[in-house]
Amino acid sequence: MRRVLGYGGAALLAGWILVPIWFVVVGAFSTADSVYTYPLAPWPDWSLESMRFFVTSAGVPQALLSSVVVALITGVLTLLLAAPAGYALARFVFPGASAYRLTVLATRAFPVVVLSIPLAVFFLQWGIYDSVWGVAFMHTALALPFVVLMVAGVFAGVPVDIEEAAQIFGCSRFGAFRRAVVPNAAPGLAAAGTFAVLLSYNEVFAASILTLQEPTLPVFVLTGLTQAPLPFRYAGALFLLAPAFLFILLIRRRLVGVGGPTLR
Amino acid sequence: MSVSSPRPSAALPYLLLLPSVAYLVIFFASPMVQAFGLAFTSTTGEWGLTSLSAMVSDDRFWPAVWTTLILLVVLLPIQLALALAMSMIITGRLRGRGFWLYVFLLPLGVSELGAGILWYSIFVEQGWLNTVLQGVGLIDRPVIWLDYREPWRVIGTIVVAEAWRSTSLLVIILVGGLRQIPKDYLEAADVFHAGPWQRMRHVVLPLLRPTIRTAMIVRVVLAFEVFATVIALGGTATDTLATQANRAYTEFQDAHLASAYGLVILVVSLVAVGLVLAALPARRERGE
Amino acid sequence: MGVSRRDALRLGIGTAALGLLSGCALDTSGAPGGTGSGALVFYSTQLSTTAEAESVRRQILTGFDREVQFVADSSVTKLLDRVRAEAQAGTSNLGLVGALQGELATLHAEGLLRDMTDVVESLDDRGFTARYLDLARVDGRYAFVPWISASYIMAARREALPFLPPGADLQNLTYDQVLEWSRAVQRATGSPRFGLPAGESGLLKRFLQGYAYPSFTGGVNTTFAGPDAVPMWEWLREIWATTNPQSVTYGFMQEPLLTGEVWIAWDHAVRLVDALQTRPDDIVSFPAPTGPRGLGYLPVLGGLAIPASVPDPQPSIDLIRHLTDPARVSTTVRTVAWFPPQSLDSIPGGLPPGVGQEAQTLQRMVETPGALASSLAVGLGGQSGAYDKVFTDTFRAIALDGADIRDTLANQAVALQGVLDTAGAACWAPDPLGQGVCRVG
Amino acid sequence: MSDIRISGLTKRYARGAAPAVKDVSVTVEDGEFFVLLGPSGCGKTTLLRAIAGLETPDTGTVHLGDRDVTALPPRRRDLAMVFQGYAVFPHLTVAENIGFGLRMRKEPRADVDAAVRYAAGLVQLGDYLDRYPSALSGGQRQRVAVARAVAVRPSVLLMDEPLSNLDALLRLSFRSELKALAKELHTTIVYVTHDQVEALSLGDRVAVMRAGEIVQCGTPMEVYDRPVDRFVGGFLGTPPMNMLPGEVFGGRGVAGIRAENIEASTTERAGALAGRVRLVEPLGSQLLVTVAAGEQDVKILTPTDFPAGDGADVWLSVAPERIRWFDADTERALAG
Repeated sequence: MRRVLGYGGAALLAGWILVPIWFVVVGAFSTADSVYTYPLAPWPDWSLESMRFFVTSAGVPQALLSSVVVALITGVLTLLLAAPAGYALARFVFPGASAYRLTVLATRAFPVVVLSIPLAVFFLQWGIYDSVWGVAFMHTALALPFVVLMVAGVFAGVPVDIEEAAQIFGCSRFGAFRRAVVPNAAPGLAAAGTFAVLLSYNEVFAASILTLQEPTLPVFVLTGLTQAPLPFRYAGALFLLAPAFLFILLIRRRLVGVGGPTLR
Repeated sequence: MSVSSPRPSAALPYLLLLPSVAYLVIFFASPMVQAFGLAFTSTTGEWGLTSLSAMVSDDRFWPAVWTTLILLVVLLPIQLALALAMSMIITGRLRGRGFWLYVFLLPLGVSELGAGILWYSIFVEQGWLNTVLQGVGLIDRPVIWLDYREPWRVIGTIVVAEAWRSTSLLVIILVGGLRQIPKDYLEAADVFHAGPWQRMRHVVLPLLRPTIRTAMIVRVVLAFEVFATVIALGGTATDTLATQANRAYTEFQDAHLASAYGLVILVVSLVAVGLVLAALPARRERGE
Repeated sequence: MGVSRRDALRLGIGTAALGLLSGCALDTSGAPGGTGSGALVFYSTQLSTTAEAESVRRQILTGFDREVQFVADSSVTKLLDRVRAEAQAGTSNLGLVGALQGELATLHAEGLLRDMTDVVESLDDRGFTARYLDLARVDGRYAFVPWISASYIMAARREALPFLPPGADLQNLTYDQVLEWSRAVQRATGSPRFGLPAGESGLLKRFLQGYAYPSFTGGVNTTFAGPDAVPMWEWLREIWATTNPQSVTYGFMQEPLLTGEVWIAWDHAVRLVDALQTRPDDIVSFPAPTGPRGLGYLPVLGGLAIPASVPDPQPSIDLIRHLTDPARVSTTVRTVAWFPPQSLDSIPGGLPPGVGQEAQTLQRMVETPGALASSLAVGLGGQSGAYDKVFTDTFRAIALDGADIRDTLANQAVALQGVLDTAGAACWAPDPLGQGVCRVG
Repeated sequence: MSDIRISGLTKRYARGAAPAVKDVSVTVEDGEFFVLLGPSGCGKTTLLRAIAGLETPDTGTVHLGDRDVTALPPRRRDLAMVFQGYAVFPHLTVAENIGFGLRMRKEPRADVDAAVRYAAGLVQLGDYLDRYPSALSGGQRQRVAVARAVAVRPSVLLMDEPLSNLDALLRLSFRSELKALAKELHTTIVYVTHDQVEALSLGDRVAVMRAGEIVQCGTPMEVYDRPVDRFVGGFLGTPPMNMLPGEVFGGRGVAGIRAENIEASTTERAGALAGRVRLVEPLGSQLLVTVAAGEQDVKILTPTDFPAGDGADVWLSVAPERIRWFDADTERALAG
């Protein structure tokens, strides 16, 4: 009985997530005529017209490349910055640790949009406006607060013993970190980095303020979409969702395997 | 938090925090200070409260404040409940956990803008929701869900869309927390006569408290920024602080006004975070 | 980009309104990169939706002998910032700018555009309409070359036609007939089926500024709160009662027309064309209605300009020649449904059905007796957003919130005067042109 | 109070894996202190958890008294359990922890309070009722866990290695306390341990498990003195039973002899096994001496004044009735 209830509940929740996505699929593979005809058909009529437009669109390869590069820079940079901070939070008890956790999170309370404007000016000044670097720097700032907390969780899960053992057997403190802690934390760190990558891939607003000729894929597709005809909107949405969903499929276990960000 | 290995120099943790702090100072704090400067200057560049008072005297300001708060107050418990249910499924005993996990995390791959477009096509008059409802015979003609004259209905649609889009992040956080609860505690509850609900209420939730606190703070902090779904579903008739900030830039091209809204958003979210912290104080009886 | 720190800061404060973003205004469909490729960069605030930009790249630009990078971003502020920044830095990444008349006028006023007189003169074989040439000329010099034009019209589903008031001529309706018609449709269907683009990216403000006000009052600013404005707002309030409330979410009216959520709508021709093209048999276009003071309408002109900082303008001029060439003009009409700034007669026959219908409607509207062309607001500079806000705020108060018309107009008139004062803007058509700051009436 | 009847219980954790518990049938008498003893991985904890209802058996049934509880969730089985890691709730005070089960059963507040005071008194925690577990030592948390189990007056009390996380001294004192407590409660207790000393000292009966099966079940003295096979003999006792080739003692098979049953002499005796002392380990009250006899090492226990040091020649003799004979091939004990 409880099992039935459990599966029923899970199926209900899953349906709630999946059904809207199914609507996108239907819309993306339907002719313009069907998406404008009410009531809407629950099955696609497998028209490839709208999808073909995006797959063959001239700007897509370049925008995809930009997205990938931005996401990779973001992932790596975020980890490099978050690892020491997360390690400090996980291993030391020191005054200000909780304040740091909170403050870092609170930075996200300031609207990205309002923030991007002065930032665009800085970037112009530094010559990284409209480049993958500018966008990646902004995305790193957006991802950092979460990733620091996630990484702290990862390091907290690595026993202190192994680090101490490494130090006893001749490693320096950093050597112990590198040889004993990092290998054990690697899957968790990878997950945290992946989280940053995902966040970067999905971020449109800052990316669109900071780019002109070098848009990321979602900026390229989504921003043009809000004013595009309905069939294009479905197709564009699916076109963007597909890589993200594939990515999540590959990393789903890692994402929840990290103990999650915690505040104490 | 484990206490550390051989006596570190007291400065070491601070040195380790330094890179991230420096980065956030450059990419968050300094543009933020700039934005504050804009908020306290007028369009003609004089210092003062002109922009702030223009914001407050705008007809849309107070409705925007209220809608923002209502959205938060309605969304937060719903999302927590959903995220908890999803997390319990993922960490529970059902088969196919990998599948459930995947499905519940899917919305992570959907941007705010995309979610707005998607849910608009569902709630619009000749959209999916009405198709389905009419198909099963619950309504006999399309209902206009996005009718600004029914503010609660519109808020309801925004809540649904936001809950759909942004619960995954909470799931990640809560699953992490649930996995840290030793199985022994759950079994002890089982043995000592606790039913599923009692176990949830007396054991799981109290033990999950620090995690729930984190999840709430994360959600509160991000909630004030949401505008794409609000604009998609509420159009020009439903205002939140974030849509107003955004509109100030895009439509009115007034950076000062937008920054003033940014300032208000920051203050309101910090107050809300403070309330969460006060409502769920961290207790430290959990040393093992 | 070697902008000095002080300059950049000034830029930051002055233009921090680097617009764009927003769920809807955010239609930055930029172009693929490759800045270092030496390609000629053609930046446009128009033709920015994914499909339009694709058409430009694949069809309109083909046959030009240089590589062109088409960058489309509807954000005006981004354009202004970019051109200003390049002028200050002395760089010239942008070779050609395509934008609306008002946007280019702002750049021209700052001295950021090359004098295009020689180019326009060399293009006299193109047969630009005198009216558009006038709009392109500032202080006796040409700021840009006319490129694309459009206006706002109405469209309806055929199933609405039987409910037209007796004796009404679809091609020559009055505002009262439109109201009566919309009411009849609502009575018959039980649903409000009129539609206005009152959403975030909708152009309702242009309806108020270029259609309703001139048609009812014969002016805009000078008659803003005058006695003729009251019946106009009463009309709006009444039509709003028969309007689909989802209108507050509509950006482009073509979609609700196609789905049938809306049966009668007003919008920019380009934002209706998809409906006419997809279902040419089900949807008809017709001119905007006539009011007590005539048929107010707002022509839209897009132009091509070259930033003053471009050292060798020849490739840009070649591109302008390419874009205004009759073959390209024809392609433009066909693929993106913007009309040329030439007489509509010059469009070769055999237009796609929807575009052809719009062409006829536009022509009919312009030729209607009592047609009253407004010009886009000029001289507002950075205040154009604030100017539009007065109109949308007034609409919102009166139509959505049911506020008292006279009180609202009195309040908003103060705000409007404030905007005009800040900008120091003189009156523009259809208000009587004059010296000094325009006075709100 | 009730007895526990387990019949034909099998539990596999993964399809195709060796069963953790294999077709076990055993009856625990009402009021009995029953110990499940075995090395780690032998299935004893799984069996205990199946009794608790924390594991669902693949086949077989569990009866508590007259009730078939096989399909019931733990909370409906009227039992209590002490967990190896204590599982004392960190967010509840000592009193709240002890009263947890009663509150979950929604018993009247006064009854809960009374039961908490009684149970806390039994384990000397009366002064700590308002503390949180983080303020307690490991031994005190252990007492909380026991008190929590006692407080619900279970008909069956299960204990999963409750002493294994305590240090040696505490373990010893707590062991005696547990025994006294069990006497006072008269509850049926099933106690899992891998420590044979605990098993022998606490149990009314001991069941020795290996590879998912109960190898031998009997009173402590039975299993100690008459192990049914080499495994049991080798597992119980410190040191384990010596296993010597039977020929040495004029028999066939394997001769199992407890160290304390071997008499050692420094002078040659007829019929005694000659050997040489390899190692002497003083245990305080006795010496544990390892003697190399031919190919074999033999462990013997001697009084502390045993005169032989390393390398000395010794002669070992055993009373024949003290020898437990095992079949060399099947390793089962031979009749006798």
